Amino acid sequence: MKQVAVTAEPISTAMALDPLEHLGGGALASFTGIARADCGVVALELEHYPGMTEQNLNALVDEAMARWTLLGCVVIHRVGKIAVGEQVVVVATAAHHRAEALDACAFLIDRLKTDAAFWKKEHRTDGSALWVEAKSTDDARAEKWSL
Amino acid sequence: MKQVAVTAEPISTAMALDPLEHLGGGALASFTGIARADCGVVALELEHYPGMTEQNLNALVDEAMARWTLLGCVVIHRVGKIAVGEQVVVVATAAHHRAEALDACAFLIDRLKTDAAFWKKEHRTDGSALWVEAKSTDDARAEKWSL
Amino acid sequence: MRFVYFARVREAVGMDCEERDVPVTVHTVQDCLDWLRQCDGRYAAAFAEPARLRYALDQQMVTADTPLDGYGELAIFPPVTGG
Amino acid sequence: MRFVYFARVREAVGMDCEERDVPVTVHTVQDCLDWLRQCDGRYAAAFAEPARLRYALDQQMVTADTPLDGYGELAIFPPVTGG
Repeated sequence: MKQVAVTAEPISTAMALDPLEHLGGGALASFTGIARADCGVVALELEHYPGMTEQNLNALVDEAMARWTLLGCVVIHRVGKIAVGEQVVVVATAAHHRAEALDACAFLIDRLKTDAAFWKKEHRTDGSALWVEAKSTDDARAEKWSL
Repeated sequence: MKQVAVTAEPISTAMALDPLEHLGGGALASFTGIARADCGVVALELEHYPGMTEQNLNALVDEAMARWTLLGCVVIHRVGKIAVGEQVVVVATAAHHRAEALDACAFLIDRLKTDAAFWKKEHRTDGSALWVEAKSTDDARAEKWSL
Repeated sequence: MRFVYFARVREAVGMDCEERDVPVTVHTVQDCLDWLRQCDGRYAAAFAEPARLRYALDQQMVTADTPLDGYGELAIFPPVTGG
Repeated sequence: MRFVYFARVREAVGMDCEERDVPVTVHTVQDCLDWLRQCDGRYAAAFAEPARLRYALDQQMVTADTPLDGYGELAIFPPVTGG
């Protein structure tokens, strides 16, 4: 079971976990990214490349399912304006055993950060807005998963 | 924020994630253990050592909060008779950044398996019931977290 | 001393817990096990495989050579299998 | 050729996308960047730091030395920052 979605509507961890709960697996893992109020940030704006982004996410899910024995993977990413405290991304995995579910979940969010066509802008209390720069720590974490 | 609970009532991932969602962190991670229908298992029976079990879980949460910068940890473990498909344990963590939330979540479930006073019995379709033996793979995974 | 048993050990002993006066010759957890084994065949069966036993004194995990001094409750159980 | 721009590059160029006939002297992604830079100062500003640019041809990530042959859409954008 796999599901990938890019949506401008609010998302929730439950949207990713619910379809995985009754696949017969003994282990579910989830990761949820939330817009943080760093340094006066009041909202994020997420842009994506329609078509390519979904391909990127599907490729990541396929890679996870090839590397680990999984019963299911769900990746849901929100786009558009996202207020602080709202969810930006949810990743969830189901497996028979916990190692697979936990590792695949970490892999999916680490690699999504470097491999999927999304761009993030931070809107601040003073009215300014700045594109977020890619982080070398994200590259390092994604690199850990190379075979 | 920390919360540890041992309960005979049904549990859900949401019970662990909900109190962590609005702490201002950018990252939530969760792990959910579900009773699996392995080899004719129809239900699990979870026994615990009241008082000691809660101490074990609190000690694990304290260790996680000392090792990683976390905004919150929740561990909820069900006891008593648990039907196949129902949730046995839920662990959730909140942090500013994803590495902390993901690592602490994996640490908590790995160490819970070897350090918390729970015992699991499998009830099968043929009416038989067998205590589950401790697994050396669980010891190995818990060992990975020693400093 | 209060003795508490869990899981397979509880079922083999046939009870959750019991209060017993411990003889003066019994100093450690190991001495307790040896003494109980001689009291009744059920203990001998329950404690047959020491490699598959764990112990707690007043809810703290201990090894078999730990003295009982000052403790009120000895728990005997198999390795844990939660989660 | 259809050109699409995202994020900081889109804002600097001043549009999401455009259709342009590419001169016969333009063979690779790099040639495209050089040609566009000469067309208008907005492109020169948008493409000022090649280390902070990424490219996709028909939605597949490519390097700057990739030939355009057979592709219909070139996307130019900064390194991704989702999640």
